[in-house]
Amino acid sequence: MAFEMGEETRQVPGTWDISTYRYKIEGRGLNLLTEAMKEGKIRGVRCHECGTVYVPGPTFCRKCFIDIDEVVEVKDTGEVVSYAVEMSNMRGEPLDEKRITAMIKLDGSDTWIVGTITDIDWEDVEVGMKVKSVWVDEPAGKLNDIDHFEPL
Amino acid sequence: MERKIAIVGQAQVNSGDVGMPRERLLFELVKGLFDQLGINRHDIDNYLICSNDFTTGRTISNVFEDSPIGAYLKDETKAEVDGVLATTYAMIRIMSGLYDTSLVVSNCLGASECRPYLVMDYQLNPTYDRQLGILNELSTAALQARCYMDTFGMTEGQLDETAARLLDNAARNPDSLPSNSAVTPGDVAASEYLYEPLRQLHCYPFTDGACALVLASEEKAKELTDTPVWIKGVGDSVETNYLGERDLARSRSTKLAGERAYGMAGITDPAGQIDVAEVTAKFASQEPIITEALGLFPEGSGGDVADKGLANTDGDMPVCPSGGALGAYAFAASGLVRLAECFKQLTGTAGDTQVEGARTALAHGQDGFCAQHNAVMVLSREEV
Amino acid sequence: MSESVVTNVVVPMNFPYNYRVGQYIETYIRGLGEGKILGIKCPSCGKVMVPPRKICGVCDRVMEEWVEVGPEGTVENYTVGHVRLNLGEVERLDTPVLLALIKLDGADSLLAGEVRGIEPEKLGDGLRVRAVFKDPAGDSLSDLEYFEPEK
Amino acid sequence: MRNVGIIGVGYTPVFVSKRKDVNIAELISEAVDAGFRETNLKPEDIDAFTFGNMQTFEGLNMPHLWASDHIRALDKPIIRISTGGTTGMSTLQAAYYYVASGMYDVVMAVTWEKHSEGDAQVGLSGIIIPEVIAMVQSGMDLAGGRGVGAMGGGSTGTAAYQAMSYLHHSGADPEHIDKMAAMERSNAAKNPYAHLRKETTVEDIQATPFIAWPLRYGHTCPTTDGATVCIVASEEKAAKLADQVAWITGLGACASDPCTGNLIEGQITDPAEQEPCCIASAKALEMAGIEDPKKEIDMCEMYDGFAHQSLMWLEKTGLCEVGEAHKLLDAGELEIEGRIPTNASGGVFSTNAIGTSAMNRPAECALQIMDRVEGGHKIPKKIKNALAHGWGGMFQYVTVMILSDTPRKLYPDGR
Repeated sequence: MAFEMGEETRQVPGTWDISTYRYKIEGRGLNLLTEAMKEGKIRGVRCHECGTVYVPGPTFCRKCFIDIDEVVEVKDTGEVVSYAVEMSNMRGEPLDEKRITAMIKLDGSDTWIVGTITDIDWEDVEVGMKVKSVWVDEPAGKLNDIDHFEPL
Repeated sequence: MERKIAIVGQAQVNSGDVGMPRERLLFELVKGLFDQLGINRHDIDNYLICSNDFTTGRTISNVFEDSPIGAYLKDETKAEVDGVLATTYAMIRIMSGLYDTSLVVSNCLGASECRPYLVMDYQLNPTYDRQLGILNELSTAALQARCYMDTFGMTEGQLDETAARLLDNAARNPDSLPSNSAVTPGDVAASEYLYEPLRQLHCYPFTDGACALVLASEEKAKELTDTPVWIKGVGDSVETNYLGERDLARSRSTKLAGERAYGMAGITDPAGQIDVAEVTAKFASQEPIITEALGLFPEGSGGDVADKGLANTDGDMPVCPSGGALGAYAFAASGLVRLAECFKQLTGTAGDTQVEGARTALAHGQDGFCAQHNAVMVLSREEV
Repeated sequence: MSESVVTNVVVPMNFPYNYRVGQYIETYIRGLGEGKILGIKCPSCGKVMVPPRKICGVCDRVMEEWVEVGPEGTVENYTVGHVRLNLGEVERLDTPVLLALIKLDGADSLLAGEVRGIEPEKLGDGLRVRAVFKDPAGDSLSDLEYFEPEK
Repeated sequence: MRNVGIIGVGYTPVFVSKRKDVNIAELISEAVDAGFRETNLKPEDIDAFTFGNMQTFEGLNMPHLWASDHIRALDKPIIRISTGGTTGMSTLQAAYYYVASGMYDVVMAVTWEKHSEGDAQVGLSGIIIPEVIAMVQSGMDLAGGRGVGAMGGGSTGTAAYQAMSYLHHSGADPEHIDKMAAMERSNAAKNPYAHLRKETTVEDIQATPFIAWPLRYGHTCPTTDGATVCIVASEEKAAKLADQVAWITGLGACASDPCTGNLIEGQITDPAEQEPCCIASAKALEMAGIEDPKKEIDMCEMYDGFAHQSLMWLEKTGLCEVGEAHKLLDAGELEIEGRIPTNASGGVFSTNAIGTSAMNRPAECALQIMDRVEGGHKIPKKIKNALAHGWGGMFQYVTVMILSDTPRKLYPDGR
């Protein structure tokens, strides 16, 4: 092309300092979930109008646009909605061990969560596959109380 | 205008700390407005979010705002500008004939979540002004104040009177921040200097605020309410970004924005035809500059207006009976609040801030340093 | 009514940016290093603007003619700052800082600058000032360090 | 309501990874100048401006205020639109409404991005960092990524999930993604305004490593510096200002919930489901009076940050049946000479200055309709109707526009 770029000019710095924000995040659904996980259970919120079950549970139903607060327990088994196999890190270097992570729709819920799947060769994972949660020995009310998922 | 558009409802929250996440705040605000109008989210066919990534502290700030305002699987877009201009865009979308109803929502947690002065720093030209660090929200406002006061002989005492009037108005407005009702010009004068001539009480307070309006076409508006407020004229205009090339004592862009809006609305004598004005003066010193550019007062009359109480709620030309931006100021939401306050005035629901017999109102919003970009909307109870 | 639970989150991060200044500010900064303040002249309205930029938006013209302005000029607007903003937070100053908009001799626009070496109450419109350059020059915008009253 | 058409497109002279010679305002002014040159208009002919970009990518709040002199917007109305990846088309849609409403006659839509001044990855992560931190406070294991505490998806994030879900539901093979990537890169090689301009084979793509199965490095888009403007006008004005107008005959936009997985609140949406795309496209097609998009749409420009996406969008916009897009690809129908040329320009996949990305889609359609394409990616057949698509947010926004060579027939009620 005829266009020639002009002479390079200097750079001057700038910043967007997000440490200056005091973010307020809705914690209700997460608290409900982590409290349940202490008991080895998974709980979300059900919309009493359309029946949609959200895990973690929001304070309102985005379909019906109403307040919702009916706490429901869902199963710790589920179905793979989709998955990916991580093969390199953020810098593009290959990972020593490939990691399978998946979007999993827990039985009884209408939403999906993300989890790792082990005990299966990555080439054998399939969308629609049934999986079950494998919990840590002593759940402490943390999101990683479910250590991973395995084929059912 | 080919299609008549009205504002049919408003809801607003202004607080020193709203104490809930943004998503919940928006849900309660919009749900409340829908309930008030007896509609649900499917009755709105066009959603417009007016928010800013730097006040929200995240990229694509509307990502988490759609569901809370009812826009799940709906036509939604975002204008990152002042609320008066965003509402203009919502109006234009209905005017196109493709929609009948529009919801405009804005929020900014300027008291509890972000730092408003820092948010303004991110607006500075990064290759020059931001590197030098001399100009900021307060120093530019002070230079503008000084320019007006020197040019037209307004005294600091008269500036204090202007601020005191606004703060006193705000104290009567339950939608404003709770403030000291006994604010006198003396109290203002006793507050500390920031950049001279501006003192603390001349400046907008940090506010958590959110506001929502529902707009509708003529047919829909009449279905939804007995008291639609018609949009008669709109206008906006931007001027140069280079502060050293602007006449800070006057607002060229406000004047042009006003002329556009007046032309549409058939206003030939603003001071005579407009019953109440809600302008966005982030600093008390901006009020005379903006109202004069809008032709509500003669040029340079800021001192006189303050002395004679001409802008009082019961004065010749009531300005900001709500308390304006000195009563509460939450960036983009603030422009919507100005419109909401006009809506209250024209529907006779402004309570202790009511201007008797108000039929025509003007709302003004601004963006940028020293109000570089201004938007004006003329509203009326009269359909024709 | 559903109850909200507020989780407060602070994110200890800042995002870095590097802005290319473009040919106009580049030339301006190089000029400062030589003790010169360079303005740019619009071929249409003839106005000389500092800081310089590519386009005169009023005339729709690309500006190419460089003009040396100052270093003396006249204060046209000013403020005495009793605070400074540090990441958006107001910090009170023990010694006020004096800011002015200065019309440099030969320029049509006003340049914002700090004024030193004068009592705050003596700062006023019409005051003649002169640019003071950093010595040695540091190859940045702050090579024009401040203004002081003309002697 | 009035008919509205694109009468001119202006690009920066090049789209490249780093424009080291100009600052942001100067970069934008180049596209504005090109827009004026293309249309022989002057600033006084423009009634209003719309303006868009992704502000956190450059750390600039309300950059239209800084740029107002450089884009010749002084004393004019201007509105800033920002909707993530869809920003470009949202900005053009705003210009459309401004004219369709009767408010203004000629409007310039300005979009840009100068990625080299910031870090797109950082900017994008800025969407959900507070939520991630809240998750970490609740025991999410960022480093190990265990159990429900996994962020998932690798460094391509949800795109890998989307690709996998798409492959499963469409019956396409991962090799189809390679093939699509090679085709689009090769199209870009013919387009002088594309960023990555290299004739590329399927083998070239397959030589790049996987980031997260099924996505490879060769499936991802670049980051680009560039700016684009589109000038739109009312029917009356357009007829006087351009020989051939690209009429905007249909438009749609739709939002869904953000695909953030287990962050804070459960998400309904499967990232490959893209219901907003179906809704927005159906609306735009109906408005344009198109009954059989498979036959009546002559070309399309899809927003494809990742190479699998154009195939998915073809199915979601209704330009082919579910499971059919990869067969069209195999049959050569998506190529420049094919039945439904898809991203003849090379797409976002080859040129990605984000603010412009969703505007370059309708802009490319307009150039084809107006017969003003520079370069070898000119589609040989006559284009009567084209579909342009934009995508953004957290996988949740879709905009669609139909462009045609003749103005739209208004509905009987005047709409």
